[in-house]
Amino acid sequence: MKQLINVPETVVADALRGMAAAHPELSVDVENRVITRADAPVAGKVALVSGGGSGHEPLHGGFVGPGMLDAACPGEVFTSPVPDQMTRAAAAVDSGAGVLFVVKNYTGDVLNFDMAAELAEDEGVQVARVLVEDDVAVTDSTFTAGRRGTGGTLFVEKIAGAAAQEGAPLDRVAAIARQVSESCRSFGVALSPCTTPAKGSPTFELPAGELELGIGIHGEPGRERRGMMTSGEIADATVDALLADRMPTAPVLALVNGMGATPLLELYGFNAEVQRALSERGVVVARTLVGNYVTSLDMAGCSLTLCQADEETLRLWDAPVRTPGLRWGA
Amino acid sequence: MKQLINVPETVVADALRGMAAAHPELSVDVENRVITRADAPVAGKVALVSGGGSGHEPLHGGFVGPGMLDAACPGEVFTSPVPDQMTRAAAAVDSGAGVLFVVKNYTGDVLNFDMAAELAEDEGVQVARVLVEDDVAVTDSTFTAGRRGTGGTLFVEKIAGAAAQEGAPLDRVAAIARQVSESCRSFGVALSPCTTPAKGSPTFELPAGELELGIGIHGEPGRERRGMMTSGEIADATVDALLADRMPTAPVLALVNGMGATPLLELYGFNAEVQRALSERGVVVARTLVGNYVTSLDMAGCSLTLCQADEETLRLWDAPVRTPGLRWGA
Amino acid sequence: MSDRNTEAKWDSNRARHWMAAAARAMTDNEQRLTELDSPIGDADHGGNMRRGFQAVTSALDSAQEEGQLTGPGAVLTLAGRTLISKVGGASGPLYGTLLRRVGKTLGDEAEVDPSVLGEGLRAGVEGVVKLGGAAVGDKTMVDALQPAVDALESGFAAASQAALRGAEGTVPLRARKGRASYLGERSVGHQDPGATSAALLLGALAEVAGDE
Amino acid sequence: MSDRNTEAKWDSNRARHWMAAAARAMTDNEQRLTELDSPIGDADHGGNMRRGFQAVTSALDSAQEEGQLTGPGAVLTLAGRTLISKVGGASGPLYGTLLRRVGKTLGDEAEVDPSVLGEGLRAGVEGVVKLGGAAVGDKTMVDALQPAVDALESGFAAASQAALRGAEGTVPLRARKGRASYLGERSVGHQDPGATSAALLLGALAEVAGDE
Ligand SMILES: Nc1ncnc2c1ncn2[C@@H]1O[C@H](COP(=O)(O)OP(=O)(O)O)[C@@H](O)[C@H]1O
Ligand SMILES: Nc1ncnc2c1ncn2[C@@H]1O[C@H](COP(=O)(O)OP(=O)(O)O)[C@@H](O)[C@H]1O
Ligand SMILES: [Mg+2]
Ligand SMILES: [Mg+2]
Ligand SMILES: [Mg+2]
Ligand SMILES: [Mg+2]
Repeated sequence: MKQLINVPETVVADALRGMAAAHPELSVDVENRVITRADAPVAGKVALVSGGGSGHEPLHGGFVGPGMLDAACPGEVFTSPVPDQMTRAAAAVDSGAGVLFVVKNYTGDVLNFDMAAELAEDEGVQVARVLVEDDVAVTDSTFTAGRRGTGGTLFVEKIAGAAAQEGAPLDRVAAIARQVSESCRSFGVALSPCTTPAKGSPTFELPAGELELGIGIHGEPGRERRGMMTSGEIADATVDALLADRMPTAPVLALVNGMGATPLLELYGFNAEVQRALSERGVVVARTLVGNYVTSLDMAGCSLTLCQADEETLRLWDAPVRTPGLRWGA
Repeated sequence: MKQLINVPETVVADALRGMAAAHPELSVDVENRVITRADAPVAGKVALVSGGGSGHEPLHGGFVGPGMLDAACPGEVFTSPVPDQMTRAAAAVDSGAGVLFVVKNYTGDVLNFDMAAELAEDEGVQVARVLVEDDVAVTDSTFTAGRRGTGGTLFVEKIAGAAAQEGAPLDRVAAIARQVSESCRSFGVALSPCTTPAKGSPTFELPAGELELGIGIHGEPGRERRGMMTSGEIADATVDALLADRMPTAPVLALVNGMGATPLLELYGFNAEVQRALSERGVVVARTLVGNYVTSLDMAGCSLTLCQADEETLRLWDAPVRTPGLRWGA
Repeated sequence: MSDRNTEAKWDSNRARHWMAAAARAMTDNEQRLTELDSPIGDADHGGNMRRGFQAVTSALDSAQEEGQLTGPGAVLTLAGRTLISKVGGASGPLYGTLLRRVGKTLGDEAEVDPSVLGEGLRAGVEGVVKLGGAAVGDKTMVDALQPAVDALESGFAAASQAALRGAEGTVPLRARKGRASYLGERSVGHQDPGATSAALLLGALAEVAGDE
Repeated sequence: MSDRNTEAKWDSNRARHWMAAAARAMTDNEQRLTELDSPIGDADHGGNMRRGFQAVTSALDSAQEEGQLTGPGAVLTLAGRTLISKVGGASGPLYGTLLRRVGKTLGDEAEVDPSVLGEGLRAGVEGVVKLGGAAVGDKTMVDALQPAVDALESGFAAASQAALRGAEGTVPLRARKGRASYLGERSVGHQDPGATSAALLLGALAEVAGDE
């Protein structure tokens, strides 16, 4: 795979320079790798800080803005950021109302955010943490690092972000974030692997006529390889995997997510099959978001996240959001 | 390349069903392949109708909504739609104030829209047409079908859409659309070819270590093949190609567009180099949009569109827009 | 292919057979047409032709059941209208115009002489040239259609042969119309897909003209 | 590798040589570590280690110039802090904690006996186990680190050998920690990248311990 880059070493810094140029409403510290709302800290508001390895754009930097994150910390490609970034971000966006760290459940992310939380608290910032662990492809959690955090992150950041925007205090924002996190389930499928700039070749081999079920978002292979399936068959397998783990009741939010290289045309077609599969199984979807939101570089494929909502979280989901990657409402 | 589809024959219909499920604010006629604003016709407002082959999503269906298009007509993949779709769309959205057809300059699109314009006028709809022909890679226009319409389409649809939303009459909306169209220049680069569902294999061969300069958005090869270049070198070549054709003066709008499979991380990095290349050549950019907007299925690569604006078009560009693919303002 | 029946009249059945033979030819050659449309186009010509002519045969079947096909003119006018409303792309309006013009020329007669059909074809190709603006040598379907109508004096088989030669003759040409023109010099060395499908259409005509 | 100098004291220079040798080993093996991290991880371990230890050597160079490296404890504490603040991922905090604990154990002394360094390593590995929660057999760096400190009684070369054997011993294991654990049974048959880099770190130690 060829890449639109200069050299692998500068990929993240180059992207941050490009983001800064495109988004005057953000403040991008290229040197220290912190993206914040230009108007941060927002007086009286609880601040949301997230971050993780790069390569999942628009997550997380593209979700910084009113109604969602106050800051994001991008690491190297697929490598969690370092504690210095997170403490710097927390200090920059804390208005005194405290900071919520939104952490995807990977060993590296957890360790680095935990260290950062300790350091930030030493500096007098009140910190709460929510762990996103929504990927049902990781079974036997006791024999693994636990479920990965994937598409559910978007729901946690959006809904908790809306609560913070409305002025909820830190413990309330954290409680909502945890409730949303517990209510999300995801499952992903790869039609092709991705290529990291540093490696320059695909992270695993996937021959023509085969796909991987249960992949993560870091180019890691999935749990099972199968012969090529139709969009309808993939939707059935995905929905079955999710509902076997948790049968949601109305209202349900759905994210039909592209892994990066799957055309929107195909993704919408997949959504049609997802909706059919869900309605055949009695699941009524209240809101559906279709697009490339939690990606894995140039991987072709898709994931489905279902989030069991309630009237309150549905309202927070619908609340205005104004970020480069997600935008609606006034 | 593997595809997330059922069978090639139903790709467009499947995508329309998926769009309908995700976007209650749109009214999607799957059978007749017309996407309209659910609230159309909007009393007193000039209506904008566009369309073209599928495979360029979010263009055009994703640009239907307040402040942009009133209707879109998706053809088969890379095949312009048929006159019936356009006349049906025009009838559905015309409030009596007339309809502007936004047509990308391809033989098929021009012929079909022209036939539709005749038919619609027979039915009493007042129709104006704007042709988008912004691709500077097509030289010697007298010996070709003329410049292709590519990224500039987004500027025409957005800016003319804003004028219509403000209540401008048909001749004024058409005049603005033509002015914007004449002010746009685009140039595209492919790092990999795309695969149409019907063919199932890449539309042209592009070996490792080579790229194509001056490609269109239909998987057609470009004008020149070169050895692989860095993101900075591609930005220089692209900017040179555009400025050689027209040196814009402030204010300038820029679209740094992904062809579909290029990760946003790379696209932002490319934007950094584009901004550098432009500023080295004395071009000051007023607004930059980075993302996958005018795509070519799963092609990896990018295009740059520059649009010479003035105070009025800049204001219309900034005006609110609320569509699945482009959204800002109140 | 013999021209033994070239003197026989053309009625609505025979016109329908032409369209059915064309649909078979486009279906059988779908992949080839798409392959030709890949290096110098956008890889959709085979699908466009197959889809279009299949729509034509089902439209004709319905119209036949409803007794609307009173003559060859009605058949070809409906075929043209169907192509226009079902195909899209450059080829839909162009082939649609071609057949509609043929149909219009044939008028309401229940049957016509082959020479009238020939006249219709000349009018049809004129329509294509007027609509698309392509001349012979621009590497388009006109490079098959024009020689075909020029050879009509010698019968439909001769016209079909001329179309085939015309299609093959597009290989060394540099395109000046349609999508292939974007490639400039790089369009040289490839056969034009539209000229190829035009030869199939004329081949189907010769087949029906000669075999019945 | 001979242990002829294992009795020699460890001062700040010798500790810096260890870090420099580690940086060389990580740089030389960057591609290999990334390759190992591809089938059962996310293909970044080589870059993480190279980047991290290069940052360590430049941090040490600056601190040396400013006269801050008063003993081996200061060197290793700074090395650990640098890894934590420059690497990220799972390996950054884990290796950072390892070296910081070693440094803390060595304290402010200008030089220490090899046995104190050994003590430090034991504390460091304890820190890794506490932070990451992995036990021997979970297919992580602990599978190289734990046997290494268990073999320390027999010297640094023996520890390095044990680390190497431990890394190779991860091949048949099924991962229970880190990214590879997501693969379940499919993680079997691959050598753990972190165990491999741990063996490199111990190898660098043995090299410096034996050669000076
Ligand atoms: N202006 C024109 N006049 C005549 N024929 C044309 C013209 N433009 C294109 N064609 C024909 O149309 C063919 C392409 O048809 P098709 O692939 O179905 O449509 P599109 O080019 O829109 O994808 C070309 O091979 C050429 O023969
Ligand atoms: N919980 C843990 N305890 C000890 N070592 C671990 C743990 N999790 C991961 N590792 C080690 O870290 C290595 C991966 O490091 P690296 O690739 O740099 O980070 P990441 O997994 O975040 O991409 C693994 O090969 C393993 O040896
Ligand atoms: Mg990693
Ligand atoms: Mg086409
Ligand atoms: Mg074509
Ligand atoms: Mg890794």
